[in-house]
Amino acid sequence: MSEQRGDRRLDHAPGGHKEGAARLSTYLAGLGLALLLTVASFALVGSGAVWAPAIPILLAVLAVAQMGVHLVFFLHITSGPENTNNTLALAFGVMIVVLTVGGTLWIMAHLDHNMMPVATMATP
Amino acid sequence: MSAPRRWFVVAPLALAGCSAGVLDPQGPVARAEKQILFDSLGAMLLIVVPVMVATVAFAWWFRAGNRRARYRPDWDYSGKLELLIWSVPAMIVLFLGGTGWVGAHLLDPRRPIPAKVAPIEVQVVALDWKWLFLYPAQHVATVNRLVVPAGTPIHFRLTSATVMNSFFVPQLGSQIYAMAGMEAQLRLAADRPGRYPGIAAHYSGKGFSDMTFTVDALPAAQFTAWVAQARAAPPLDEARYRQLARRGTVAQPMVFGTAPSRLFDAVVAQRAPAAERPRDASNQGESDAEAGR
Amino acid sequence: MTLLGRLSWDSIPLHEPIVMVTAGVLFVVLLGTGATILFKGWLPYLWREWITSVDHKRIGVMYCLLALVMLIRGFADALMMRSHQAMAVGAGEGFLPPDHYDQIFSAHGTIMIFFVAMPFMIGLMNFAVPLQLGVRDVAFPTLNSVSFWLTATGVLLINTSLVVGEFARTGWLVYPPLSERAFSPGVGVDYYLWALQISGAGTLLGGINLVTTILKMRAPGMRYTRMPIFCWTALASNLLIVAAFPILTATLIMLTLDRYLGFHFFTNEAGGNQMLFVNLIWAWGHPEVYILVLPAFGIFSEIIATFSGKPLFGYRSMVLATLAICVLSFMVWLHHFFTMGAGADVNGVFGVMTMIIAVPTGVKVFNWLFTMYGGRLRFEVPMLWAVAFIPTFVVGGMTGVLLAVPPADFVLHNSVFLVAHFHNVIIGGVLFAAFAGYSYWFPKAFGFRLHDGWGKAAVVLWVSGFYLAFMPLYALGLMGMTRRLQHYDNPAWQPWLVAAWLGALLILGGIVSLAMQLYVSVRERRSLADGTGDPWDGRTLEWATRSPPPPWNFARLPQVEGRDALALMKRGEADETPEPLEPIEMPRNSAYGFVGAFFTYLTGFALVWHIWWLVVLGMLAGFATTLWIAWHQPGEQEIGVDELSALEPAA
Amino acid sequence: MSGEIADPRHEGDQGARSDPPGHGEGGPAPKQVTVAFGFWVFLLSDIIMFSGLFAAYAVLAPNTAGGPQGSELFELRLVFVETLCLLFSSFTCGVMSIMAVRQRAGATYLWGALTALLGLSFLAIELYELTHLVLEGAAPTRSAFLSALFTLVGAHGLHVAAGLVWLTVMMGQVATLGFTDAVERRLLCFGLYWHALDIIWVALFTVVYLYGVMG
Ligand code: HEO
Ligand code: HEM
Ligand SMILES: [Cu+2]
Repeated sequence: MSEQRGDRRLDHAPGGHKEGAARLSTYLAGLGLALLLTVASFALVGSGAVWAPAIPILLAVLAVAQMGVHLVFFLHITSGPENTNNTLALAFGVMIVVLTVGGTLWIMAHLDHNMMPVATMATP
Repeated sequence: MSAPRRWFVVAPLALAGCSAGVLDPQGPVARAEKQILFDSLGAMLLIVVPVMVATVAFAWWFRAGNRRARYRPDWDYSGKLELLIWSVPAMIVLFLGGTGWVGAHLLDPRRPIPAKVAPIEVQVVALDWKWLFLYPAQHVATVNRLVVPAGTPIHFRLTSATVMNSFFVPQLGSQIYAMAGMEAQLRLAADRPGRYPGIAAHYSGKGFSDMTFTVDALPAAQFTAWVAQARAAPPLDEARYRQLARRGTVAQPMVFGTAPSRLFDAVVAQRAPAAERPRDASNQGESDAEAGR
Repeated sequence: MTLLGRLSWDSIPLHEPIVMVTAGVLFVVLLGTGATILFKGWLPYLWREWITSVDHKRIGVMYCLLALVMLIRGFADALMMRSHQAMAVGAGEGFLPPDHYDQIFSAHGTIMIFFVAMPFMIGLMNFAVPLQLGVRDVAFPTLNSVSFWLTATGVLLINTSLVVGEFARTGWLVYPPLSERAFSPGVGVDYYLWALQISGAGTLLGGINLVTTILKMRAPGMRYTRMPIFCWTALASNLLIVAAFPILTATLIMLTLDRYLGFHFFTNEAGGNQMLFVNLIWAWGHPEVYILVLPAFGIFSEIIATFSGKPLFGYRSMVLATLAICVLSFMVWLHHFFTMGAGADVNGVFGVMTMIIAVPTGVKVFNWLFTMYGGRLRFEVPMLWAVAFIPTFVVGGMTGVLLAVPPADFVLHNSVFLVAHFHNVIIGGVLFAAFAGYSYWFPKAFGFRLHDGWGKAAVVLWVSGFYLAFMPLYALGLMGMTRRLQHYDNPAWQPWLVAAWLGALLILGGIVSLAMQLYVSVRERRSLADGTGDPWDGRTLEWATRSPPPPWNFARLPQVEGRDALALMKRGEADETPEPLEPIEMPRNSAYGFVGAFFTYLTGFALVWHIWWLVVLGMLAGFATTLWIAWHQPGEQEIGVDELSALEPAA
Repeated sequence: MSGEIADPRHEGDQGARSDPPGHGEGGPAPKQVTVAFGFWVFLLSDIIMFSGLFAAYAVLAPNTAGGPQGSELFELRLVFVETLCLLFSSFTCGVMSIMAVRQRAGATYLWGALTALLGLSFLAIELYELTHLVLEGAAPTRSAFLSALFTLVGAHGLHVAAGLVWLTVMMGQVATLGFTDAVERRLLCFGLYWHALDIIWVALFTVVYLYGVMG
């Protein structure tokens, strides 16, 4: 039966609790940070605190930060060796998301631009 | 409806073999594209042919029965060879990539063709299953027959009043999609007078195979004469347009003496009169409104 | 009639003789098979050993069988198209009206990609990967069965469309707005959508399963750098499945919403954007072709190394090339719509990215060549497929790169040159690999080899038939012939199309040879039997166990000491102090996959025909089955040491 | 992180091999790890599915076809409450997981119920918002923008609803089967799922609502 099992010190399930990560304090810290970031995001919109054109950028930064908080504090994704596979899988997923969303936006922006009726554009 | 038996049948089959295609370019765009095609092919053959020869040679020489071949059961790495097999394809790709990049820019469908004469503008509307050509300066319109002056760049503006399609005259070069609510641009030119087949290159449903047209490139003087003659034809009014927009093919090319000047823009803006479409026939799977041909 | 939604007697195409004859034959065959099974009392055996099996080997075999059957269906379509086009010139109308012809090429493309190439590759991966990894099964055996039966459900649904209703007439990638309700009001596109969603879900789950298996379930000592190259390509392929199929799911959901609820994602009206569909479908579609070809590369790598009697040349660059292709395949999808007008910069970037894929692919080709170099080549049937593959695939790859040069694509796009390109890579690459893998692993799966003569006949006929059927299309493409033409007027094309038709007939011979090979081999299984478990002098772990392998594959998990683990053991370089046997746990059979798929089929069918009460019922039943399983999962069964040593002669 | 809570059920199966296990070196990983990892991969694929919907939304958002725009429709106050519901439910779900690992059934039910309640509130608000839109004439059939909006928000909402069903089933499983290995694994997966939904929501409220109101 033993070959069905390995050493959990070296291989870690995502979100797994076995290593004492399951401490209330972790979740509390995560909750606090996430709350902070959420409130900041909502407060930012419509406030004059930041130069308006930079708000979307700041919002994106806050969102990414909050996703990171969730990953680390709720899903217990770390950079430790026991987490390599989980982190690599995540990196792969993020790469695909970035490529498809980024690629789509880039392509569609050009298509839309080029297909705009000539009447509204100054083309020779 | 019987399909139009186009000029092919009548015209002498002199060009048969490799006729009327990409291999027989009749304009600057098509010529450049054919050249690029063969350059690329040549560059790749430089490596592809040796690969094929090597496959056969290795397979033959190292067959188990050949006692003269040296068996090297442990040879599975060579740094020099590794370098070679990464770098040689990379160099070819560098050449092809460069060509592709430059070509994509110089032969961009939107890019004006340098010429001494001013381009003429033709507006193209893809319908089910026919092509409507509008000449905004000449005010005439045609269906399934595109008449242009030879040696003059043509500036196409293309859209569709129905599904997606692709406008393509193989001997003149680049095709481009025609899509509803959008306006594509394409610039081509015919070097000399002649008759070139044009096709719908993107499948669009039942009548797609018959959605062909001819391009007549005429000497400039004859083109003017043709326009004058075409003016005498009946106008493209709303009723006729509605009829054209209906699904179905047309047997013969058509000419219209006048056309509404903003028709193309109306089609792009999706404000043109539309033909009725088949509605969801609730009790059967098959429900095209009419017979295709 | 509302009780049956859109379904009525008119839905059955009684007026179409070709369809009805086909359906009749199909029905008789099915009935005959069913009757034989019942009459001979095979049903309990089938139920126990196959239908409810969660054994990766059995499931792999069923995938391959499914693919072979659907290959016949897909090829029948192809032959009809080839015969039709050979005569549909000028006044000759051929024998298929546009309505029917358009369904045929759509069905052919869909079936060949989703229900032939995919299940074949998945089946071979399912069969061989756990064996090569030296483990007992995949990570989630029950889920594996679910995956298979979902795929089978898709197959059943798409074949239902043959007799009840119609199939899509929109091409295999259902571009809107043609596929929107306004232009395709029938049920054809709906069959397409649900068949693909259901089988796609199966594929995705299978992909997750194999990724997990390869990353988490390897024999002791099987480091990444020791994994057989087929496992690497399987990993890359399944990563692509996991990454690409969700995009397909999302895209099809959007089209479904357009069609069913009047949304406006891709319609001509209300701001819909058809270009978005094209963009998204290719964001899945391009990776899809590498999902198919990567395992093919892996199969050839194993075969060429085995029959050359050498380790694979350049293992590390092979792995690197595989991973490079895996990542690059997500950066090139625009090359399928250069002519939509995204502009020079976008076209240029995606053109160059596409060509870059030729570099790692070329590296692979050279590595195969140098594996052969200095080898002692045995030309068994799998090796013949491999040797035919290299030059064929290289030609197809070359024309692919040609299409990746934007100005060249401007004149070749949508022509039959493109059709020739992808058949060249798919048949010459994927299908040849499928056949090669099939003849390579068949003795492992069943304990006897496939007949040699018929196998060689299949190679010769397929290869020559392929060249005759598809080389003319390159010429025709350059002559300006578009794809999907139901008829044409240029008489100069006809000779080429007749040649292509003859090629298709040769391929028919190849298919018949494959069928004969199977028949003859089963009949002569005694003389073809292989008692060693290692008929080819293999190098990887699947050959270390007997044939057919026991359900647990290995009585004790092999201890892996290096790459080509079995070759090392044969040399005596691995230390072979057998550890004592230990009891093992094996998953029990489960009917969940089959029963769940049955309800899924009902739901899918009901969705196609708008039979809403059945939709609800089917979904509830499926949910109830899942609940039942959640409480009654059979768990594992332990096989004790005594039993094991009794069953394992060699242990 | 050193092992603090050694799980009693798994004791004794370490060190059976002399090789250091992990990453396949020492043979197949334990079931809990494979299940959670497999589920993790599934979640990533689900996120990629959402990325397709997000991309579509981003492309179609300007295509209002003369209909209402986001800035005219969105009610940030409601969205903020929704967000809080989901965020707190993530927290309660985490606590539930802790209780489950400690095999404390009562506490598991309690925190599970809280999670469900918060999830339900989220759904209720969302449903209210969407019906409100439809009644205002901003139905998904009105424009491509609204189609994409309803699909994206709806897909997330459906995921939440499915999660609630799953959670209910899991409570039933704890009650009837107790904390078996299988139940524990499923609870672990549920936790992953629930947290992942929250991550998607972060992207969603930012891209759809916050960007939306800014016009
Ligand atoms: C298994 C399937 C498969 C595979 C492996 C490929 C491989 C490739 N494909 Fe193809 N394709 C496939 C299946 C399809 N392709 C298509 C369409 C298609 C198009 C769009 C054309 C158009 O619509 O106008 C392009 C540009 C390519 C390019 C390529 C390239 C560059 C490769 C490369 O991966 C090939 C790399 C291999 C090479 C190059 C040979 C070996 C290399 C050597 C020997 C090294 C030296 C060579 C060089 C430096 C050139 N493909 C379509 C059309 C779908 C449709 O529209 O319906 C399908 C189905
Ligand atoms: C076995 C021999 C085969 C023959 C003779 C054959 C023949 C054909 C023909 C005649 C067409 C239509 C071409 C056109 O549009 O004019 C076609 C299309 C297609 N084939 Fe094949 N084919 C074969 C095998 C395969 C295989 C194995 C696959 C994939 C795994 C495949 C995938 C496709 C696809 C995707 C299309 C495009 C369908 C469309 O236009 O929507 N084919 N094939
Ligand atoms: Cu591609």
